[in-house]
Amino acid sequence: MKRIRDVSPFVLMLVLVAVLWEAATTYLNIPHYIIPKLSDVFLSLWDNRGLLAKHAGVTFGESLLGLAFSIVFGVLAAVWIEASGLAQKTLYPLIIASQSVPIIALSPIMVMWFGYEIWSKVAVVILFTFFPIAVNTADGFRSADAGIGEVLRTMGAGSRQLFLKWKLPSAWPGFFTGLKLSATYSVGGATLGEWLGGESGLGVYTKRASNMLRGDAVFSGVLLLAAMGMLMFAAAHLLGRICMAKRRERT
Amino acid sequence: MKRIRDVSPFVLMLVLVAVLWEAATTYLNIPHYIIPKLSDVFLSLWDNRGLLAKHAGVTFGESLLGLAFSIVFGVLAAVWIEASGLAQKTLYPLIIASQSVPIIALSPIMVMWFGYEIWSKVAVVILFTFFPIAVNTADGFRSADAGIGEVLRTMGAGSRQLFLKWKLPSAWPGFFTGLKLSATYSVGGATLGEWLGGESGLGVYTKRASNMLRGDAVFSGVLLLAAMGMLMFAAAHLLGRICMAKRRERT
Amino acid sequence: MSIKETAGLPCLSVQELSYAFAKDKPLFCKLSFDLAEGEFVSLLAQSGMGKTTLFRLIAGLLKPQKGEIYAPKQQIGYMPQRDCLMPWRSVLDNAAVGLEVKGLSKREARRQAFELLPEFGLEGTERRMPHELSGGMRQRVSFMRSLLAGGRLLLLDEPFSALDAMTRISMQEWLLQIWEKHRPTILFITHDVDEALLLSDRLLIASHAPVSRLHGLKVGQPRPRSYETLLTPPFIDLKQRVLELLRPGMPSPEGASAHKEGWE
Amino acid sequence: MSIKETAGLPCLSVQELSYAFAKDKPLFCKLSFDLAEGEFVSLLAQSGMGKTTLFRLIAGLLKPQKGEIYAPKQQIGYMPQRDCLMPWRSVLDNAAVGLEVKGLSKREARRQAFELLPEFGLEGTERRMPHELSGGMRQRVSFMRSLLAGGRLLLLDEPFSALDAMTRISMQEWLLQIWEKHRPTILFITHDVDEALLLSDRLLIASHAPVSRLHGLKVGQPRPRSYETLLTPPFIDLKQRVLELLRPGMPSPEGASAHKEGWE
Amino acid sequence: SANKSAGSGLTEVNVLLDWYPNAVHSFLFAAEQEGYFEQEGLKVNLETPADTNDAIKLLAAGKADLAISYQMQIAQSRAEDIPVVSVAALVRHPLDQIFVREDSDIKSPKDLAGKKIGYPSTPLNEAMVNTMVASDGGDPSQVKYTDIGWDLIPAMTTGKVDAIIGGYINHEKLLIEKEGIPLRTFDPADYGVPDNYELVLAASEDGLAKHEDTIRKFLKAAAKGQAYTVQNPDQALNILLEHENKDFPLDPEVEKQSLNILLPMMDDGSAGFGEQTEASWEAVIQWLKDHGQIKADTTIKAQDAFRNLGV
Ligand SMILES: Nc1ncnc2c1ncn2[C@@H]1O[C@H](COP(=O)(O)OP(=O)(O)OP(=O)(O)O)[C@@H](O)[C@H]1O
Ligand SMILES: Nc1ncnc2c1ncn2[C@@H]1O[C@H](COP(=O)(O)OP(=O)(O)OP(=O)(O)O)[C@@H](O)[C@H]1O
Ligand SMILES: [Mg+2]
Ligand SMILES: [Mg+2]
Repeated sequence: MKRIRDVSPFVLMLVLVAVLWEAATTYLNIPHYIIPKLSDVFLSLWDNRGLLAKHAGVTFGESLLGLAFSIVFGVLAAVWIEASGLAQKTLYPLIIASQSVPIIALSPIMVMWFGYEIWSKVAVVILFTFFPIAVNTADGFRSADAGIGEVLRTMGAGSRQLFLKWKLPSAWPGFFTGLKLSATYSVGGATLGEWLGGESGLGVYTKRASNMLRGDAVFSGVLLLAAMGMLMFAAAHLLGRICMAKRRERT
Repeated sequence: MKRIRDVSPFVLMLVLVAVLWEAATTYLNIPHYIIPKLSDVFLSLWDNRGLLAKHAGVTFGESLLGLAFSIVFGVLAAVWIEASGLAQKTLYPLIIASQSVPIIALSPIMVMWFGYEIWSKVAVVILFTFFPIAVNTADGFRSADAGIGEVLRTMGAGSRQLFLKWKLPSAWPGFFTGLKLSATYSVGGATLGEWLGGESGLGVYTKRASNMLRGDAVFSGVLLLAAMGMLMFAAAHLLGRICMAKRRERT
Repeated sequence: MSIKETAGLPCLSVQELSYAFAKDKPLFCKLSFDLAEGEFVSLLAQSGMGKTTLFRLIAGLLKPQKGEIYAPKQQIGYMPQRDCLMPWRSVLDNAAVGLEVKGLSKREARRQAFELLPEFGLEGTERRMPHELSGGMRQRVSFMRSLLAGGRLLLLDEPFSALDAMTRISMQEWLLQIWEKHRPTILFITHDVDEALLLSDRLLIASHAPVSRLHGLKVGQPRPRSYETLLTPPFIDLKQRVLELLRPGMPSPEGASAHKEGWE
Repeated sequence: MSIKETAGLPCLSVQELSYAFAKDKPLFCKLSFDLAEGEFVSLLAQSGMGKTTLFRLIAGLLKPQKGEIYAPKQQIGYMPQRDCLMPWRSVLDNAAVGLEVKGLSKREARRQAFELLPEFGLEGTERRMPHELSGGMRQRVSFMRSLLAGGRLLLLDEPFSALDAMTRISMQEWLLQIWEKHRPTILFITHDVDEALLLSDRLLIASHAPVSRLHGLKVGQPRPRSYETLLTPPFIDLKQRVLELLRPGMPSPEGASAHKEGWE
Repeated sequence: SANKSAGSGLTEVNVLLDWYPNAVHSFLFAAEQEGYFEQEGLKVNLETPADTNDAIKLLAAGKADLAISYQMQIAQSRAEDIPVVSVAALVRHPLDQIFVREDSDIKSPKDLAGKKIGYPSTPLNEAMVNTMVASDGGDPSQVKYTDIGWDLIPAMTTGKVDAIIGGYINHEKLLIEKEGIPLRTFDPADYGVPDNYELVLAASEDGLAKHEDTIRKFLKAAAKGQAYTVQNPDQALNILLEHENKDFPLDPEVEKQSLNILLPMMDDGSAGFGEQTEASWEAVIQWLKDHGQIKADTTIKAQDAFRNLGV
């Protein structure tokens, strides 16, 4: 029962959006090539369900793989930044720079280094997703309760122990906030990666559909991508909930 | 003196990267249109300084304007999500969905709604940047010390007072973490916005340079964008420092 | 509820209260007691028996699972056990927050709080942030905050536990001044029996968990009282009875000190 | 430094210590004192005079601005004033953290801590998280953690301030047992003069800020002592002298209680 | 959209370009500079959208008056119920050709069997290559397609693929050859793909109905611009270069070569400025249908897809 009540506003909202969409495209004279009718999108979705499932699987795989790497790299970067003032002054600015550099402008480099296989897409996903994890985790480290660190230090804890028993657990909430962002971005990263060159995935599907001027097919891909983004976010959110179920920072 | 010592590792790192770059492109036979020689990039930077300054100004303006809107929208979204369980279950998923939808696939809609003027770029920047602010601020609200809220409630604080005196200040650190992310992303957002259609800005500059196979010009734009991203991040970081100078969450 | 509230007396009434944290043993089981308007009552019980929880129930921060609590709503000055200072506010702004909530301008709230700082031994600290304070100073800021928030009912949860003898005496003095002037009803948690005897009209003592009744003990001695008068026979007698009640299942009648004589 | 440390006696030596928080008035000015190996010493001073700061200096958490501190490094059991429990660890894991730091396996550390829980009145709470504890329970977990962390020097900052009389007595008992068995040097902050007299070999009292000297008071009374013996003349005498020293600039010799008799 | 702009008394015309301004647009800049547009009472605004797919949609939705597009794209759009009409053929022959290195062993399209060809993931390019290989006697199923996104040139020059399609002989080819890599090119029109108008100027059906007059005026001025460009290629190019210097300096050498290639393809002497033939449209539509590039069941007619406004 509680489950149902939890989910029903969301379902209602979806229905509402769907109805509005259908009504707007039917009655408001919005051309189908700008926004297709939702019913057409669903038709296209259904007609191509097998194909879409395949492409969605590819994109999902790239997102997950990239995100997994990002978790490792993001946390490592945060640790490094936290551990070394030098890294903070040298590595951090480079990381930041990497985030405002337009990937599309550098796509030849990506292709040169990673080829047209899955790795170039994973690389884009990593570039898209490790930054929020790194920044949130680093800020999490910095927000650690100094008093706890002091107690551990008097017990003779070395920097490794301090890190493992104090900084790391303190950064969990920050990490999970970052993970939620990154999980969402991973889908967009995979899509962009596929645009830079690829044979399959929803990015390729939407791009080809767009070149064929098939609005319904474009939007069916877009809907799946949106759903995938929500799914990734929800998974990250839930994981955070589970991992921090017992903890409450303060009374 | 302290200032100098603070900045010198960063400068050293820049010099190191520059030397490596120049050496790699000189000795490793990398085609100039994939990675140009740094010296050529600087030459191009210098030769087109007037033009680049103009374009950089445009991109910077779009970034700032979009970011300003994002701060407002992001915080409002977080407030709404925090205040209303309904919003959390209806608005939040939509926001998340908006982040995994590929903007490029929807570019006609952006142009339809916002035209080719600055507003379409600002819209892309907003889409890029309000999410980290919203998520981090919302998580900041949720991490507020319950004990403080209880004290205020016994004093007769209504939900407005509770929000202003408890939730809002508690969310500052989260907000500033989000702002750092968003500030960095704003530059990328403006660049992408310019790609969707526009006459000026570093996005246009780099894309045209790329179309003309002018690696040096592409990278001069990329360097400026990277610098702009670092600048935005640094500004957000500093602002956070200043605003939270006196506060320390725990001993 | 409104009937009782307007009736004036008692100020606080707890009726058949039961409460348990999920899955834990119950803390209260059909507990009933009243506080008269303007009464100064101390609550004594062993650590972990539920004093703080009772306060949170009375303040409306927790909902009773059974029974009812009649208390003057939104007129409660609550001082939590943990100081709960706002780390983003200076000493002055922390102390003044209750006045702000009441609707005073920030400026006026600060002014009123500023004038009181010396009385709490906090002069010159108005611009400090909480993390720059000593434990006792934090407690005094919190105490000051709850007094300024005012209210007809004051719930004070171990307000002086971190204070040295001297400072504690002047804080007690302060509290009594306020009490005599405005006659709020005060429910006071302390582990210091002397303190309870010195300040209260009546003591409420919980002996057994879950708490189903509170033993009342009237302190019939005249005010003003001092630590010296505590050495007089009526107080010594009272103290022994308190300590006996606090030590459940112990038949020894000689009070706490007698029991633990032989430890090494 | 090494010379002093290997000399065995004294265990802790503070030499010409000066310290001030940036921009504030100094807290210590050329303060010197020693603790002998195995001594139990209580430190008394008014709230805000720098006791906690002194502890943090001794524990190496702050650096002296002038002077030197000789202390057994990394062999300090420090119990902070604020409990500083780790919100992500259960009671058991919080208590056991010191053993883990010492290198014991998590399993073994937990086992040892688990066995001790009943002694601290914490049986059955091993899986609770800190936010599910009462104030006094938190303090006991923190106390337990510092005892388990062990060390030749124990620095205890108001370890029993949140405990009721009964629980406090059993904790004191525990502390003395540990002390008699392992003879660590103990520096103990309390605001309770009785407690200090009951437990210590010697009292160190700070009267004036900035603290440039600590008045030493030997408690020459035989052990075991009890709260009853505190009512005997030598203790009453000692207590009066302590209270006098704590009240700087007050010429009145009658002790604390006399001074504040007339307050209303 | 085409309406009187306040004050000047001129009619505004918004034109979406196919790409950033380059040599192919010289006639527009010349017409602007020489005042031909103004003489017709027009004020022309040029915009560069993200890609021509956007341009078509915005045009149809009335967000622009004219857009430069491709003949095949117009046909596809009509098949997808996007009501756009071509009003002028700008470049009358394919620019989008297959490139291979001159030193490669691919001498004609049939040799592509077993080779890697890079393409920007447009199904249309795939169909073209298949047609070309087949008509040359090769086996299209042996061709390996690699999606190379937007990076045609690096893919070619770094040897990731053996051939590319999607590049223009007046742009990408020139740039690659400038890097010292001579290319061999295969023109689709020579290998079974109908000769088609690479670039056309399109209007929406609605816009054409309402503002036919304005569009005719525009074409008149554009024709004059084109005539000017043919007569004074160097001046026309200079106008473009000078104009573009404000935003992004073009490479004069490349643009000059480009214009040299383009001029004969824009005006091959067979027809007047922009004039289109129904035969060309028939052929293109039929080929698209045959190769699954437009739905077989659509009933689009060649005569609806274009209009000659008789300039
Ligand atoms: N949020 C909570 N969740 C679960 N159990 C709790 C929670 N808060 C308190 N408890 C439990 O309820 C009991 C009573 O706690 P409470 O804080 O009311 O005790 P107390 O009488 O104030 O003790 P103390 O004198 O130590 O402050 C304790 O056993 C405690 O573990
Ligand atoms: N981090 C800090 N920054 C600035 N001032 C500080 C800081 N910590 C403590 N102080 C100041 O130093 C003085 C001594 O503080 P300390 O905590 O040592 O006192 P204390 O003797 O332990 O008091 P209490 O009995 O109240 O715990 C106080 O005036 C306090 O305001
Ligand atoms: Mg309590
Ligand atoms: Mg202290």
